[in-house]
Amino acid sequence: MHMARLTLTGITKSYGPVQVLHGVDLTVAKGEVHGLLGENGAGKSTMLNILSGVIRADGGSIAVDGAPVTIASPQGARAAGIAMIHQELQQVPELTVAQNMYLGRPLRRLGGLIVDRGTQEARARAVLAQLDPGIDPAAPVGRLRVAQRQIVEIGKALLGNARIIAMDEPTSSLTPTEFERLVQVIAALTAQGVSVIYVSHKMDEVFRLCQRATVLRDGRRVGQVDIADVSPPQVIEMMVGRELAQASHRSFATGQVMMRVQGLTRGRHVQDAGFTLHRGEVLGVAGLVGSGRTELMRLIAGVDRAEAGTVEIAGRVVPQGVRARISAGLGLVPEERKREGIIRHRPVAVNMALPSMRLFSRLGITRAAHLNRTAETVMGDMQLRPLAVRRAIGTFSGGNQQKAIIGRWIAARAQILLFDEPTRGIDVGAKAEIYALIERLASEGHGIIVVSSELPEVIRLSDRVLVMREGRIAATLPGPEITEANIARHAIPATRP
Amino acid sequence: QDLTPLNSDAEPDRMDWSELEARFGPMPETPAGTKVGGVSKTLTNEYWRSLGEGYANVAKAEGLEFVYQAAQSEGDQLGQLSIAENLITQGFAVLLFSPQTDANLIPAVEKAEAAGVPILNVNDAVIPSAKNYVGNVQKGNGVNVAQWFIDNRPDGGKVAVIEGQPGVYAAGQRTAGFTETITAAGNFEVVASVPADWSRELAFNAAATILQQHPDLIGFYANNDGMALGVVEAVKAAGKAEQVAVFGTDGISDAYAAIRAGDLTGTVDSFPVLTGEVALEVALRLLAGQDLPRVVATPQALVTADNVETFATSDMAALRAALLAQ
Amino acid sequence: MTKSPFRHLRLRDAGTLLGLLLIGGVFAVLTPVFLTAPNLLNILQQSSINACIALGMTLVIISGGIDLSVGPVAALSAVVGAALMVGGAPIAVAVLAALGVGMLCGLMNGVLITLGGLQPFIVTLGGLSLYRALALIFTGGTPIFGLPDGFRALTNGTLLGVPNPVVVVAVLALLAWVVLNKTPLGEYLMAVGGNAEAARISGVPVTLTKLAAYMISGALAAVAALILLGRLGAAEPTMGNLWELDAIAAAAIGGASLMGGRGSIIGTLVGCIILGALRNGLTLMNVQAFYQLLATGIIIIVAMLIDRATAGKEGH
Amino acid sequence: MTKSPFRHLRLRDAGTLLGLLLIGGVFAVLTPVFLTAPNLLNILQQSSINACIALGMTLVIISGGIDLSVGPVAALSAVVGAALMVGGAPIAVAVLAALGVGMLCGLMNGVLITLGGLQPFIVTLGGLSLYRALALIFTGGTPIFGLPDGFRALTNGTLLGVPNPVVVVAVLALLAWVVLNKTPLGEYLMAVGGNAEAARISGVPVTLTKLAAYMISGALAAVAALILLGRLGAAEPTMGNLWELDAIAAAAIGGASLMGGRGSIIGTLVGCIILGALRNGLTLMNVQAFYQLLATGIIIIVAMLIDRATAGKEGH
Ligand SMILES: Nc1ncnc2c1ncn2[C@@H]1O[C@H](COP(=O)(O)OP(=O)(O)OP(=O)(O)O)[C@@H](O)[C@H]1O
Ligand SMILES: Nc1ncnc2c1ncn2[C@@H]1O[C@H](COP(=O)(O)OP(=O)(O)OP(=O)(O)O)[C@@H](O)[C@H]1O
Ligand SMILES: [Mg+2]
Ligand SMILES: [Mg+2]
Repeated sequence: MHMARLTLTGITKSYGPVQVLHGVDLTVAKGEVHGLLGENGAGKSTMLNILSGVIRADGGSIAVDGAPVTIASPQGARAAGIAMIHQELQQVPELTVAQNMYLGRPLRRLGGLIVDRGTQEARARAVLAQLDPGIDPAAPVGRLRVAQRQIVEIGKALLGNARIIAMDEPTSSLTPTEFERLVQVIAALTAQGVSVIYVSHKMDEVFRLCQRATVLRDGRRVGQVDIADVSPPQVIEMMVGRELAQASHRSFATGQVMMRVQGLTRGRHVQDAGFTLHRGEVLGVAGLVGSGRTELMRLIAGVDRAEAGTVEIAGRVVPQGVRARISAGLGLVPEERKREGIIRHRPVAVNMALPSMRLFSRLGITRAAHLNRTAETVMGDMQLRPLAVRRAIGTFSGGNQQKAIIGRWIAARAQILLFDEPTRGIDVGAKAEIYALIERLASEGHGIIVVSSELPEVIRLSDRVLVMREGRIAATLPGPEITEANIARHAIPATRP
Repeated sequence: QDLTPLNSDAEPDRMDWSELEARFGPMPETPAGTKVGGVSKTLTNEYWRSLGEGYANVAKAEGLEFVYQAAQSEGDQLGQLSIAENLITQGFAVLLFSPQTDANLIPAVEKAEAAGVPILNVNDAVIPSAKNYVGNVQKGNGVNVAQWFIDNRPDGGKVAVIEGQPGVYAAGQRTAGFTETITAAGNFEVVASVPADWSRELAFNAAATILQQHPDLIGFYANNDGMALGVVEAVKAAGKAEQVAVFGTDGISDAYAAIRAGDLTGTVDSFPVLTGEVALEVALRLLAGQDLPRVVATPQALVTADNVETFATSDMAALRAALLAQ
Repeated sequence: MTKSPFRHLRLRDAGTLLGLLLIGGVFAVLTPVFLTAPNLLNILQQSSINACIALGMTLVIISGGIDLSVGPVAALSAVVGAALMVGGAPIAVAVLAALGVGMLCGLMNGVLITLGGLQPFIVTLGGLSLYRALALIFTGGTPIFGLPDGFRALTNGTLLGVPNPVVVVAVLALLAWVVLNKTPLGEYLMAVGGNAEAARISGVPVTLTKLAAYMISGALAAVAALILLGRLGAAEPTMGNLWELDAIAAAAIGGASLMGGRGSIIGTLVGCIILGALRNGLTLMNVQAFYQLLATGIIIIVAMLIDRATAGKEGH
Repeated sequence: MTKSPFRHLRLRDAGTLLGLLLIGGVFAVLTPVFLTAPNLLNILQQSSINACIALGMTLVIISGGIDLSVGPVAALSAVVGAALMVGGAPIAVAVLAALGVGMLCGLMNGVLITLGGLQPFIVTLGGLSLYRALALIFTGGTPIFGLPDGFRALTNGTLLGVPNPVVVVAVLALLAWVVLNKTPLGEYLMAVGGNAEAARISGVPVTLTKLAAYMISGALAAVAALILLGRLGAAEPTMGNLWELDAIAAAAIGGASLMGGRGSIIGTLVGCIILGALRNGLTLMNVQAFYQLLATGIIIIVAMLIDRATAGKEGH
């Protein structure tokens, strides 16, 4: 290898008394895709945020192409040729796709006074065409679906001719097809000498894309590996410090109907959806982005109002509305954790207890001790790290936030759990824990629906799979028929619009 | 002990300020260094600053220690109550209150009574339980202006009223005095009577709108001078300065200037500096044990171009003489 | 077991308290009367009405809203209650009616905000005119005098030397503290203000929670009105002018975030006392009205800066 | 190429316009003078001051803030400008000084909000007292009279029959529209108000953007002050009382979200005209004071409900 494109040396960072990075080194070569791996909370995002000027390191140095640089702001990072795709979507919903892509550095005309929207949109369209030609650069970004918004974020990083692009879980809501397009884009970039730092919890992606990887654990560098020389289990062992057992699908499904959904409809998004869910069953829901899976979950959970159709639980039609559905034993783990899931400033325990405050209060008074004890039990079970249930949830890593939201429904003793992309942004260790948890819940007689864009996950977990296409349930695949090919065949529309 | 609730405009136990000396003799001696205090509505309005000036004149002449405080803004009722209460504990011999509303200083009055500090209600809002009141007849302001129209515009015509803040005692009384008197004359019609909340800008806007609708209007009566000056500008902007007579109330210095300039037809001056002097004199007489009537009415006069120079004097002695000669 | 949520509360409130101590210290040095027991009681008594309003305001602000209509709601409750008493109704009936009027106004605000989907600022701005107009129309603009002595005795009495209004507000503050920190409703208020969408998906009764906040605010406005009614012995339709600004200032000084989700009862109380002490101290020093206004503006900003500097240590 | 952002804008503004047409229609039926050309010009002229303030307020609100201090800032600018003119300074100098004062006040608000990290509501609430106090102290509380005729002619003239203030505000509105919709600053304002964190991470100069918003608001307050100065011929230190509420109401009626990120110049202008038409119509009908207050409250809420009903169709 030639001179390193990027060298970070001895990076340290503390939040108050908590040190989250302990002198981490990272070296990325020119034209390399370099993986940055670690469990939730290992410090990956913190490293990249320091690199991209969003936060300041307490110590350490950064060099680009051998020359030391000081990165004090996002503009500084950009000037040093560094672009970043953030883990959480960082967009202004009211502005257009192109405006968001050029946010903070608009193209100008008329002596710099006026934003050159025409050119911005043309260039944005050109970049997006490689990833998803269906995105209209003039549409407000708030109108796009999560996956499209993530593609917009990727497009934004590609705009500025950066020498180094840091990608923090860029594919957390992308489908395999979109991932393939991203692979091609990255290949073209590296061919031009651009270096990519790639953060992902998906091992197959890392092994597909990266040449080398740096592994972090608890804010310390555990080591650097050449991907060609290692196997996924070895890397995982480095990340978690122990070996993870691989498990295969186990079924606990019974013949007893728990929930019957009939004719559920809302506009074009979901049309005439009907199915049954059995006690102990895990029902997967697959489909392309925008096929209406999220909307179906929201209709069942009562978050959105259905125009037609019924949800029947234990033989009784449950009226619309979240509260009615929750009382009937339903619980939704939503897709957008930050926007729909957490109350940032409140402790984990309270976030967990929200739907079940009745269980945690007596005579109108909250039983704080009981609540905290339950939270510690439930969250301890789910390996919340750190196990500090009275700390504000906003200070936890994304994976740990997700655990708290799942814990919410366990504490509420929901009988039917709807998981919408339950492992998005969650590390391998936690993922295995969540799979085990889903199986445990099924074995205890819960009914479970899992929406996921990761086919291996759907296949690994499901007893049956619904495939959605353009708002309709296109197929119901029983156990033996659950294969990637079958799912893809039903998911893709005959003629794409 | 049980007093009937005070109505300053109608109280039978009253006298005019001009008779003070004749009926009760010259000012009694007050021990030098006696502490007296005034709590007034606001200092953002010249009227209340002038009242304080009147207090200060007497305080200085008599060698008293004098404190004058006001709320931070007009309408700050609780703020004024706090100020009044805070002063009571400070060892004042007498306090002069000009309350924001009829009721907002009642607790302070009661506290003062308990502490043995006599209270004098000076002008504007009327504390029903006040033992003594000094001030002008609010209704009289409006009556004076209406009388001018009846005398000077014998053919009658359309007139309009620009009111102060809805619900304020002085605004209601002034409007009622004007409207009742002029309507009784028969040939006048009050075509509009709308609030402008003591604001010059809102008065301007209201007057412009009214002139639009009633191009043949012959006069405006505004509940205070600030609003009247706004009306004047609207009348000038509409090119109707000749046709429309504009009257204010209070007699602030800007109103005098506008009368001299021929912009404002007139104002009802209630001579705040003189009122202040009379008020503190009354307070000191009460301190000395004189048994004055419950209400002492202070002077008030319609000021127009005809008599503006007579009243535009800062020499209080001359002013007293002029008023007494009326 | 870590105690961080508690430490969090204490640190924020400590910042506000520090502000109070600073202001108190300055006045104590400048005017000897300031620190005497009667004057301190005086400050508490004068702050009690604002505190009563500010308690409700704090809950509303925590729920992500704002209530600009508290003053006129107080006026409307006062005139209705007073009219009943003067008309011969038993005191208890009149008090309940006043509270009912306050809660009804709060309900109306809440319904427009939740079911109507309007912004709280603009709904209660409309209410500011609407309720004031109703109070004026109800009374024809004139105050209602002649309240029964039995009623006035309630607010003018003392308990162990402490004026009853202070006692009442202290009890209400304790209740508000319990509601906010120890009941499901408190959690719901913070959840709704912190992230309404997440709260809704978690099954929090968002509409009811907001309605409760505005109704509590309305009821507390009525309580403030009753306290003042007793003290004044008269109900004025113009009562409550500018109360909303004082209450919001107190809540903000006490650490409430106008974005919702955060606020503290203790902080708000301290905020009220800061404002009361300020007014008291400036009067004692015989500061002229314009300079009092100046000092008020400066102190509000400085208090916020102190609070902010303390809060900064928490890493917010 | 779809035009969705435009359609979006138009639909919102259409809702506000519908509200205006409804109110206008009612008044046109009730009083014949309402729809005459001079009266309509009159409404525009009377709305121009509020419109001027509301333009700045809209930008501040879009940036996620609020400016309660506009009235006192206007007063301070007015008295400084007037004092200079009366003292013999050239008109241009006085006008620039007034604008400078407005921008300085805005800068101070902005600095406390950005660098001080304080909440806009509370900073400008402090400013509300502070700047008012300065204006009162500067003048001793007395209005300043005797402005040169040359200056007054500027605001009292007409251009092609349209009063100059209306022309000035129309030009300013056009500028504000261009700034908001066509310039980087406009994008930054939307970004900062829509998602401050995303804006910061993307390198939007968040601090400068907010400073700009508050300084523009201050400058426009000064312009409004100058217009009023010319019309009334006097600079009052009490000028601008409650202007902030009118301006916020206009912006909100026009579709601005007090949570930031959304607002429309056209909507705000229509909102101002709604409020102006309301006041004008009620005066023409000689509605009694208390009922004017009642009508104002009801109309604000009804206008918002109409707006909301129209906006609802967009699926927001
Ligand atoms: N603002 C903050 N205040 C306190 N602690 C923080 C803050 N931000 C991050 N942390 C902590 O820093 C540690 C590292 O977080 P970081 O987001 O870098 O993890 P990560 O490796 O990106 O995890 P994930 O895979 O879940 O995204 C975590 O323990 C997290 O709780
Ligand atoms: N807020 C919204 N406004 C307009 N259309 C929406 C909105 N939310 C969803 N849709 C539309 O509803 C349809 C179904 O979207 P949904 O999010 O349910 O799909 P999904 O399969 O879950 O995809 P994703 O992986 O993006 O979550 C899509 O066509 C989408 O464009
Ligand atoms: Mg991360
Ligand atoms: Mg989805």
